[in-house]
Amino acid sequence: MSVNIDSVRKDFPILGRSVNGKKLVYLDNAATSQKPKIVIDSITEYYTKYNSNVHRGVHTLSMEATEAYENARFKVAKLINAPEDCIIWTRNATESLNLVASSWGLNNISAEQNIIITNAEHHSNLVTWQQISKKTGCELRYIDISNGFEMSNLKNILDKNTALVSITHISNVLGYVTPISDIVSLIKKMNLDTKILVDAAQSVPHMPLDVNDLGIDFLAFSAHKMMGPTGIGVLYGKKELLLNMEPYMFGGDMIIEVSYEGAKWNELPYKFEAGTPNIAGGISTGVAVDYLLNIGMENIWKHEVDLTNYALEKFSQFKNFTVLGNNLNHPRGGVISFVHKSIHPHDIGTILDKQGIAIRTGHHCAMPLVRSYGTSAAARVSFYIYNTFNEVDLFFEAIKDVEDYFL
Amino acid sequence: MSVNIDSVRKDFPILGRSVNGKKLVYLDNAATSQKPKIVIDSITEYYTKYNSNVHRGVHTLSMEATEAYENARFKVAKLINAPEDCIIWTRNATESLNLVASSWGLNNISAEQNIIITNAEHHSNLVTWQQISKKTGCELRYIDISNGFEMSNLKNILDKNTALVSITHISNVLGYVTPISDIVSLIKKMNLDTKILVDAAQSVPHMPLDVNDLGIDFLAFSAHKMMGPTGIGVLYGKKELLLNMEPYMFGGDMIIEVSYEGAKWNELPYKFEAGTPNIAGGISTGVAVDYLLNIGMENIWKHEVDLTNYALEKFSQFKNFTVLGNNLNHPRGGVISFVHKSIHPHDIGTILDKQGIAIRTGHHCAMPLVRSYGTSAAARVSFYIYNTFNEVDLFFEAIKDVEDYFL
Amino acid sequence: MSMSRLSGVDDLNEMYESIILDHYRNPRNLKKLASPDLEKDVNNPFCGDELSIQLNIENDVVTDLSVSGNGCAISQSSGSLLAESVINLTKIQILELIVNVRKMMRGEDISEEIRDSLGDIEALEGVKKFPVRIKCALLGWTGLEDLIQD
Amino acid sequence: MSMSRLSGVDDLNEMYESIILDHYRNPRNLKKLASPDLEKDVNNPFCGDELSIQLNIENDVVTDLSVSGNGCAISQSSGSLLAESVINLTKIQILELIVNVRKMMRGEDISEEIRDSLGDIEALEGVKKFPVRIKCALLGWTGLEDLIQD
Ligand SMILES: Cc1ncc(COP(=O)(O)O)c(C=O)c1O
Ligand SMILES: Cc1ncc(COP(=O)(O)O)c(C=O)c1O
Repeated sequence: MSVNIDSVRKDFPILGRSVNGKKLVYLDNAATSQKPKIVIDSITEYYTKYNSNVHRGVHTLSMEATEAYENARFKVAKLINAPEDCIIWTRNATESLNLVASSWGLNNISAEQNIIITNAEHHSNLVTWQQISKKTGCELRYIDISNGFEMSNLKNILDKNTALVSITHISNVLGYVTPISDIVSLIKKMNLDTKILVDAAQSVPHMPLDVNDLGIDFLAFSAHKMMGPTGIGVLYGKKELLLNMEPYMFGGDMIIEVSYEGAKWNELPYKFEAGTPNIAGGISTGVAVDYLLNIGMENIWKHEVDLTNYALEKFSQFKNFTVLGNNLNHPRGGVISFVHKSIHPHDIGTILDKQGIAIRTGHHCAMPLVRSYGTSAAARVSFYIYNTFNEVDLFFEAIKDVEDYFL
Repeated sequence: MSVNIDSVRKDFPILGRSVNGKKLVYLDNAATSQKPKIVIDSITEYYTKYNSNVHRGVHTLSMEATEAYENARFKVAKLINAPEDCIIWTRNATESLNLVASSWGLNNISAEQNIIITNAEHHSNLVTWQQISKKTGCELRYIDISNGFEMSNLKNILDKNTALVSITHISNVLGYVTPISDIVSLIKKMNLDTKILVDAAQSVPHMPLDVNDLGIDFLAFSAHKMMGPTGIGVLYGKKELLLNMEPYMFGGDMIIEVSYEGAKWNELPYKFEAGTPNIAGGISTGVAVDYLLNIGMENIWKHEVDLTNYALEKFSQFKNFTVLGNNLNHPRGGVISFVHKSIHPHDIGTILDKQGIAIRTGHHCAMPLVRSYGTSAAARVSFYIYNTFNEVDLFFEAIKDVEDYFL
Repeated sequence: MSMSRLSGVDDLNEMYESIILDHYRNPRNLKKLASPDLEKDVNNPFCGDELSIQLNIENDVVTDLSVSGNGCAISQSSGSLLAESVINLTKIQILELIVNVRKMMRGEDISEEIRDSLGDIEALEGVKKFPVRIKCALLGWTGLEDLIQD
Repeated sequence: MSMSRLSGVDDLNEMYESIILDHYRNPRNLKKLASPDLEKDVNNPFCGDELSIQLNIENDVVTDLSVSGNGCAISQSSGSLLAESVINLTKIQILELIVNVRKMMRGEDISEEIRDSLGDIEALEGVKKFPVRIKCALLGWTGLEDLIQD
């Protein structure tokens, strides 16, 4: 089934906006996605019709809010094929990763062990484990995926003492898709106890994903990158792991009993959800999931891969530009980072903005990776289902003008 | 200046709703407040006009979002008279308290020291310190405020080894207002190094508050209880303390530099804000602050105290009801918890709900306090500026009917 | 019971049936057992309902049972109805009964035969219109289930 | 410099003035000092601008100075303009100059006299229409301020 992108675009009010007198061309989707009207409306509806605190109320508003909020959790669980009580609402992917690091990592990793990540991790999946390494004394090992993920690179550093492999599913700089299934097989062959965390911030929004099929232990992602609101994210964890983990924060909702001497923790997933949650955030994330599934994750993925291939082909015609992660045979998602021989990304970004084209420039929260290319900043375009081939053309026209302007 | 409550009510779309065929009477404000239309509209406006990730973007949407988001922080800072860079956005008051416990408490409290809290703390300010006590070996001491806050009770347990006094400003069960200024004076006389944390979840939304005047070290509150959205809260901390504290979470935005070997932290307040923030939440919290200040915190407080006195007077006419915290001479806010001689709070809550009246029943996240009254549940009404004397009357008529029904 | 000015009285009356209020005011089989074979305290902390269940069992048949506690009309009357209903039943019969009670509370179709077998317990059916209260009504039953399955 | 199909060219041209692009392409006083009295590296990690500032100072007068780095046209040209402007000035004169540069970037009113004293630095004024870029333009100036105030 093919998707009518023009009709999808109509669902996004912001895409009708103009910027600096030009129609907005939004190519910064890896930073955050735009939201369809039904997602925005569901927030308004919550606040105008049934806003109330959840879980503890006997009155109607509270019942309605609780039902909608828990129903959203159910939708997220279905999206990634996980049991409902293994879906923990967090603030964002970053918090999901920190939760695993604090509650599981600190208590389960010892100095003789090691953690493996890639050299392309987002700071949230890099600095977090650096800190665990400093605190536990365990070694932090990096797989270099600058030229794509190679199984042999993992084999070289994986051993029986690997406590955790924490890896991005799609790099937000290089765009490479890592072969999670194969990675899991390799790891489980070496040591059944090694845990696998997948940073799915850039994958869950764009492709079908089944945690059960993949056989991974933890999965982290953010709602705001998948047409949902800001301020809410998800951690999936395997039940037996979650059951044995200590709570991350303490307070209301995460306890079952409190005395002046001590406390007992609530059941999953509430044990990890202290305090009043982001109720509007949860509910509208459920609506975003419905919206995505209605288009179809396969369709979203296909369109974005097509756009990406189209854009990569065009880039190859610009001799002064270098794409970071230029192994064109590697599976990749809709993220392309690039640098120019002499024009700084920041200047490119400003001039494109004047043309209404929003791209990101900087270190993309992967500073050491970007530095490894001999630069401290790169420019990046990233796509979502509502982007068109025409927008890619507009981008390249503007890029040509940037060169004309500067050179 | 007196406020026209009827015109205030028109700002809140949900107050026009009916529940079970009756006009909603919302008396569950201590759990969460309702939101004025301008707050809700500001969320819609963000998502339809300038949704974008903040802080790192060179394009127009990102600039607009960053400006609005940081401007909201400025408004919150002004509200409590704090420097802007001492305002940390968290998820809710619970996270604010946990942040202090983890980043400051764990690293600064030793086994010989003690922490003082009251017996009426919300679980978020109780379980959190219980855990710090278990982890550091320090003693956790309780002041009994069941009959109101008495300075002598604090004097009895305060000593040179008190590392922290963490205390609710207004109890969400008893409604008592604790005399923070006097408490600070007493503490500082004993030991200038003792830190003071105020749980202001129930005070900042309802009264004027100036952290500078009070001379406290930390202040925690939630936006959703002050007409703002769910999913965002605030921690204020004194600059010299925040500067010396370790980050709470690791990831994007909280770093200034990252290499494969280590990382350096960003400046305040960003050091404590990892990952994509609740951008819509921050912006709409700023709008809520404007709305509150436009009515005037003094006016809000006065109206709620009047409603409370009116309701307490009425309660005194019901011989089968007992108000928890029945020291009627004590300063108190708009929160009244009560139990009936023989009818369970849950049954009261259900029957009131049938009349469209929303009250809360249960342990109110202060289980040991409620238990100390020989019950595991209490009913609670709590007011905000949009509540009317007529609503209080409707509540008491319904209460009378509950007795008629059951007895 | 006064009809007074309350609205939604029909629903309320269905939940607070006279059998329910009778059991709430005069709970059956309160008295603790001298030497229980099994016992368990269950509670629903969010509304503060508590029940202590004790039982004696011989050859898989419940020979004596006590249910006592604190809480709302629904949890306590449901506990009392339970206490009245399961003495002399086998474990398997009890588990079957619990399944049927749950079905009724969820509003599922149940046959006339099953309905008959429920006896006074049917009085709990009115709770199904009050979803948050279903937990109260099931508290004792869930506790009993755990107890005899362990 | 081509006008091509770009829109907003007027604003762009104001920011990327020919003086700016000239300094960007041919930065002045790049050469490192043999034995600097003071030096400091400053950077703006969010856009990746970096500048190294070195200076020699005698009796509160800057006698020599080097600015080199990596980054966007604005940060680098601004660093070069700085390098050209402050040699032979006293600390106090430099601090005053920095105050005036900031005022200009914020779009505050400045007198003709001050404007004259800025010389080529005035070319940076076009940046004020691009608020996110002001940080780039001020990077070197803020670094220099820290350096001579320490
Ligand atoms: C690969 C990857 N991981 C993690 C994150 C962190 O997401 P958030 O900022 O929503 O916590 C991002 C987003 O920038 C990302 O691209
Ligand atoms: C006194 C007090 N402290 C803390 C909290 C926790 O607030 P939140 O659930 O928004 O984190 C509450 C809210 O219930 C409260 O009333």
